[in-house]
Amino acid sequence: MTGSAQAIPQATSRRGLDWDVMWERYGISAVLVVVWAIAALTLPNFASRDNLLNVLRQSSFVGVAAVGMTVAIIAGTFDLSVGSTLGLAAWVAVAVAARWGVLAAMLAGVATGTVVGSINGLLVSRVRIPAFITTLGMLFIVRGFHYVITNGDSARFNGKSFIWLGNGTIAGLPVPFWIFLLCAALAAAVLAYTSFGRYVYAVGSNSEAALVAGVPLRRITALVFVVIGAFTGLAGVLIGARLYSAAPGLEPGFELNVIATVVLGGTRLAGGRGSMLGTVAAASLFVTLTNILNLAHADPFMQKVAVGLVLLVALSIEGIRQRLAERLARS
Amino acid sequence: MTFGTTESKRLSMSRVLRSAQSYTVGLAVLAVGLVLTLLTNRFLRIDNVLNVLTNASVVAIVGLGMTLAIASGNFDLSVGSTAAFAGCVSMSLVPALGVPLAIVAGLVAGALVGLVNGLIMTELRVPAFITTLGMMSVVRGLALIYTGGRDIYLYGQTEYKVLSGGHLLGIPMPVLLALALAALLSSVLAQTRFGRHILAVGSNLPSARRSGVRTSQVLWGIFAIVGAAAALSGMIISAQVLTANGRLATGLELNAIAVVVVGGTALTGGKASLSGTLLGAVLVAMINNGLNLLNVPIFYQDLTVGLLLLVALALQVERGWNPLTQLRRTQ
Amino acid sequence: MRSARSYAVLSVVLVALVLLSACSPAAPAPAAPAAPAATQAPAAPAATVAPAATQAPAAPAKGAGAKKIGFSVYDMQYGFFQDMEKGTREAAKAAGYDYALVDQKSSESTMVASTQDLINQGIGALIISPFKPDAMGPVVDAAKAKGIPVVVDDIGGGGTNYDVIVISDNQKGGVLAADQMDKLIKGKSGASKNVASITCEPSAVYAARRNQGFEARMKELGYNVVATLSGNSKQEEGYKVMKDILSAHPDVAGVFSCNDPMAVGAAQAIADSGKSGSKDIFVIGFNADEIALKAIKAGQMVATVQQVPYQMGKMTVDLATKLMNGEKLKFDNDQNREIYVPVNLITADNVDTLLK
Amino acid sequence: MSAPGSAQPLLRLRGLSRRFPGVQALDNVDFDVLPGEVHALVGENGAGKSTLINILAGVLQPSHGTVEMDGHPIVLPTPLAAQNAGISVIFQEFNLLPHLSVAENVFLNREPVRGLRIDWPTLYSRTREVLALLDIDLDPRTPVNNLPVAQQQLVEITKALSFKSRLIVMDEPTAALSEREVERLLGLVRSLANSGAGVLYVSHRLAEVFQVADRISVLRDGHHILTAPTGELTEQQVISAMVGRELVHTQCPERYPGEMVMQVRDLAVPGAASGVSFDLRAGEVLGLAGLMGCGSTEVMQALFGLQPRSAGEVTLQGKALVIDGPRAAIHSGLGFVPNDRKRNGILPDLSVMHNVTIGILDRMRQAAWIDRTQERAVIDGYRGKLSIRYSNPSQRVSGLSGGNQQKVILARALAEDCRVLLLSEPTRGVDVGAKAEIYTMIDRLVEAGMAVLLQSSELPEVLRLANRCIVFAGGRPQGELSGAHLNQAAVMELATGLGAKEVA
Repeated sequence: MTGSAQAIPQATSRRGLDWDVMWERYGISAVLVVVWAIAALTLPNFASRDNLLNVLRQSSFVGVAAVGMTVAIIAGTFDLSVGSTLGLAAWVAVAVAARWGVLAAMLAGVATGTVVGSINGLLVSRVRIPAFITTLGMLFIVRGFHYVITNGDSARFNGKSFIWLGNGTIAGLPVPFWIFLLCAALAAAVLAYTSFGRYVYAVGSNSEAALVAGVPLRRITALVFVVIGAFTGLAGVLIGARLYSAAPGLEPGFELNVIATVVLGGTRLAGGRGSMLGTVAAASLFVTLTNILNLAHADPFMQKVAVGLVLLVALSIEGIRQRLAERLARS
Repeated sequence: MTFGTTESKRLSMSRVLRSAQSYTVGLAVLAVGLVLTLLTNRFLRIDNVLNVLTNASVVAIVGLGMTLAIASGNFDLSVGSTAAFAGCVSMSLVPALGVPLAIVAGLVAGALVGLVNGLIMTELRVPAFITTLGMMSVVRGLALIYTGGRDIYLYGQTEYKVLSGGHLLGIPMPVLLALALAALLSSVLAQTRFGRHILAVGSNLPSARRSGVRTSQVLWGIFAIVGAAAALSGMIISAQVLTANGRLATGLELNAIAVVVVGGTALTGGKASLSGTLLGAVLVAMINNGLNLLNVPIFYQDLTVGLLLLVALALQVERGWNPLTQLRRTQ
Repeated sequence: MRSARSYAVLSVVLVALVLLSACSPAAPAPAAPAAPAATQAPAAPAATVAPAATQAPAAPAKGAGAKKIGFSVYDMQYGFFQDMEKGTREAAKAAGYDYALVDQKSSESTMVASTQDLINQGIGALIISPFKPDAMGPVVDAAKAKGIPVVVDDIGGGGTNYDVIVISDNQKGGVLAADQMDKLIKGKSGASKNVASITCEPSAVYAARRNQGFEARMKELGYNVVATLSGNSKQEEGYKVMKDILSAHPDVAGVFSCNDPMAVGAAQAIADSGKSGSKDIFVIGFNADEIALKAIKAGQMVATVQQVPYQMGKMTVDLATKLMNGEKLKFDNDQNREIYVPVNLITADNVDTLLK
Repeated sequence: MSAPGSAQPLLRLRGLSRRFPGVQALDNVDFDVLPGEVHALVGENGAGKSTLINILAGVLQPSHGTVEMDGHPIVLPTPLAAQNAGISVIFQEFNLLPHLSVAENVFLNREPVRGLRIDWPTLYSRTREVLALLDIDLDPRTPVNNLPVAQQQLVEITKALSFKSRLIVMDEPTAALSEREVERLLGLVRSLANSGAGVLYVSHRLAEVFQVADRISVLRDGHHILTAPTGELTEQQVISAMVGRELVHTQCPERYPGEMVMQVRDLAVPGAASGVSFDLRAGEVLGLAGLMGCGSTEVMQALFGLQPRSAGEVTLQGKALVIDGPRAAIHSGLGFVPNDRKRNGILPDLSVMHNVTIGILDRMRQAAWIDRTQERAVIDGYRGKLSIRYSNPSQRVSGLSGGNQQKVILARALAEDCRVLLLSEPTRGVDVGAKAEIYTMIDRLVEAGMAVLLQSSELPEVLRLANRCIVFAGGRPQGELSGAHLNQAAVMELATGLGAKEVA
């Protein structure tokens, strides 16, 4: 898939490391800050508290799923089924919340995601179907299943504490955003300081070597899908709470947004490298973009173009930098 | 070890056309066909068979292009948007240029989008997945902007119908086009340097480059073809409904990839089974048609297509325990 | 040479950008010359629409400085909502309001987020045509919290705390279509009692009422609905589904489609199978989109159930004005604060009143 | 041996320099290659050889300096340009396209065409001609991925020859070849030179270099150290020029086998080897020798659980081993250094430290977390023991030289404090300096009582390290040699003599 990206001569990829690392880790965060600064100066309503809260809140839903996806992509794989999983988990959460309250709802939603994730994991690690196909298949299956059980009807519940989960604030920041930050921090710690995290990087960097080095490859592969399933489930709960409701077909194209977010955050699609900070920044950046375009009354159709261009430009920067480095080396 | 002449046929067109996989897909087609015939006497009627083949062709045409992309170790997620864009361009130009030129214009538009994909990948070194993901949204936006979000239609302009309504010996035009494209591409793959170099690139990009293969140009070529193919189906679709608009052909990309994979072209690159892609498209079209004939709600189509994907790939996975070889498949 | 190529790329990107700026809503879409008919908005309101609410001239907002009207639209990709937006915008401008638009892009979470963007801009009134009424809760609550009146334009209220909803009666529209189809089939000798019904995407539960209305009525009238299939609201899928219906039930006498794009697609499928959507198999759509009106004119389908998005847009602005001025509204259904927009049937006979 | 023609040089490098961000890979190098000459280029990894090769191949551009052919300066912006200039390069890492046929690989990008279509008959016949030149019998239509490694190497060489190039650059051409194939190759190189072409022969294997080269040039740290006729140099001189210091030792030190550690009985690896039995004692090195594809590699992998086993049992210190994967193997006390560092050795994106500790993380945990001080202690320990050179332990391992990477992998195996060390081609692609260091390291380990199973296709390596040796051919052990009987001649006899029968 990334075949075309490997146009990088060994030499440069070995040497210009510092720049790589800096850009990988802090590039997008820097961009985000700049964008915010400019927006605050040029757009009257941008800096308003309500608006910023809305941006942060909105970034949390893709964000929480993106935390899981970051782990998956670092491990050199990814999950296309998150969109369908999100919808199902949200629906389950809303339905459960209506009967057994918020905690049960959260557990149920996460459990739903975990189940889907486990199925993905087993299919990939045991039946050994390529992740791309497994999760593409599950995208269709879970969505179909969701329609079959609901007939397309949405579940609704607007109990106080439940909608607080999606719409409330703690210490001035939206609840979902707190949860998003919590997830990101947790995942970052796990990636950096646990053997699971270390194995994830190893598998993504060179799965064959990882296997030879004694990494429990199959288990890690399976676990990665469970992890992303769980985070997606949580994202589902939050979005269900945000909307007071959930229906099949929630969030069309969610999977691609999540992947785009992670990659924009500097995680390498080929695996082995990536940072959670970047994912957090990227999630906020995408939402900020739509928000700015809304505040600037941009043509809705143009928004599609803008979002695509941002992704392309951001991902081009590394390539352009390499070319410059090579040209410098030459002359 | 000895190298018998059994190898000798491996490189003729038959190697590209009759990969072992396409036999299994062929069997699946027969099996599903049999089942549907037993379930409804309407299935095997000639008009319905032609109807199925027509539906299959629309996806197959994109799928054939996608097969090249996947054989070269890449993907194109932008085909749906490209199809819409080309459909709009070509239809909007009919009054000005007349049908034949308008169709050419559509093809050119598609090829250009593909070319841009290729350029971004080789010049800015953005992975194909990201490039086409970004372009997916950019081109969709452009199509909507180009049409102002409205429908372009040509009632009474029946010439354009040729693309969808035309017949030759009772065979609908889309089917003819799909077959022609398949024949063309397989001889290109088997017989021309460009074709062999596509497989070379998919087989081992750095080696191909070091051996002096103009890998960039090859990629541009591939993606231009994919774009043109997408344009062709886009125009067929708009010919079917004599209408073009920016909403056309959403989700086409995943369906196209699905039929390629069901057809047995490996995601690892280096191999292509165009006949498999054709059969894969027929298989999927048969299932959807069958469910409609039986008046089954649409969301069961999702379920079956998903399951089909998983089963097809599970069958491809060769058994026997060997960690090192299993790796290359799953990762 | 390589560098030359990278410049080529950059220039391509630049061209794209230029094209964009050229295409900002103000400028006419480039398609205009090529497809003249396509870019006109259906003009002229149907004579039949005139609920009390619309009569009062829109009084400009009181107080200094023009207030802002915010409109959150379902999806600008559809002609129907483009017309609704046009009506809303023109009315708002006419009444001297500032006007802000956000697009929900057929996604409930985008609906909530971008409508929130709208509210945060400090609007005087919110007009929303919700993609998912059920998910409108947070929006309405947020507006209420700021004391902003909420006018829902069509689709549904989702049991939320809005001030008023202007809605065309989907159920009734379906029934209307059924009666018309019954009449046509009766008038045709040797026509079967089999009819088919094409639905929107399964998640569009409010639009589904159109098909429910149609199917229920047809059954009353003694017909059998032999196929109920979804075309996902898409033209091309309407075409495919119709092809399959024709294979399964060659004798089908009529088809009702949940929206006009699918109806037109179905009509084309019928035409491709050598039949006529106005003589052999009666195709009736919903919305009175321009493509459908043209199709009726061209004899490709028999009728469509007219909604008047442009008018509804105007109405919502007037209602918003009243609410901002604290006037009392007169509802057709007080309990659900509903104002009905009558739906009515457009056939070859009266299609010209809508086509200039 | 034909004396180098005194004609004007075929290739001349003038003040060739190449800078990468942060490193001077080549610094003002100049030497020349005469027509009809085999010119050996030696130097440790990182000396700049591969940079120089890449420049000649048109893959990299020099920062300064010129490349001259026949006295005319030329620029090589692309691999194609290099080919057209009459330079062809055989890279060390394979350059073949597995899914394409031998013929297509040989004539890749130069396929004869009739109109648009490839002219297959001509393609095949031309390929046959070149193959005949080297008397290699291969069906040009065979897909390369159906060929064993050695054969693939031959295809590489065939490809280079097919250019009828006037300068042929060979980077470690014998790395994957068996002794017999090496002999044939060297003969071939010689005949190439005799036919008037210039050969730039880059290799670590000094024996070969001295056997085939007319002149030798040495690079160190990007500098050109010396160029002299082979006759005027000794191996020691060359080595010291390469590493800048003296080295010694070429034969195996005395080993003192201790108690029985590992027993293997009737091990069989489907499609690779069968009937493998041996005992391994503490403090000894048992060599598994044989030509490429003799099955010894697979035996190693099977012992470590990387290959399915169809029969046989393995006991370690009396306990029967059930090895269903590397993890199990490690836990039961086996350490493994795989034969292909790039493919299944290093984890390029991980730091040096993480590469070493990856196998023992479960042992260094406090609750869920990795104990990083302990981790740091481990890496610091091995840095000293194995003299691994790196600037800091959190540096990416991909930045290290091949030799140091190999040491890192060795450290990984040792960190799992194994009882038995399985070494598969432990010094492939490693420069002489590091090679010597690794050998002494192994000696120390063995003295300390480690049991080592060594599989290598480099006979000198086996002779240097192993006190006993089982020779494989055609997937079967042909016999065991030790003491005075363990010598080049004896091994080759077993490996080839019987081997020939097996294959036929």
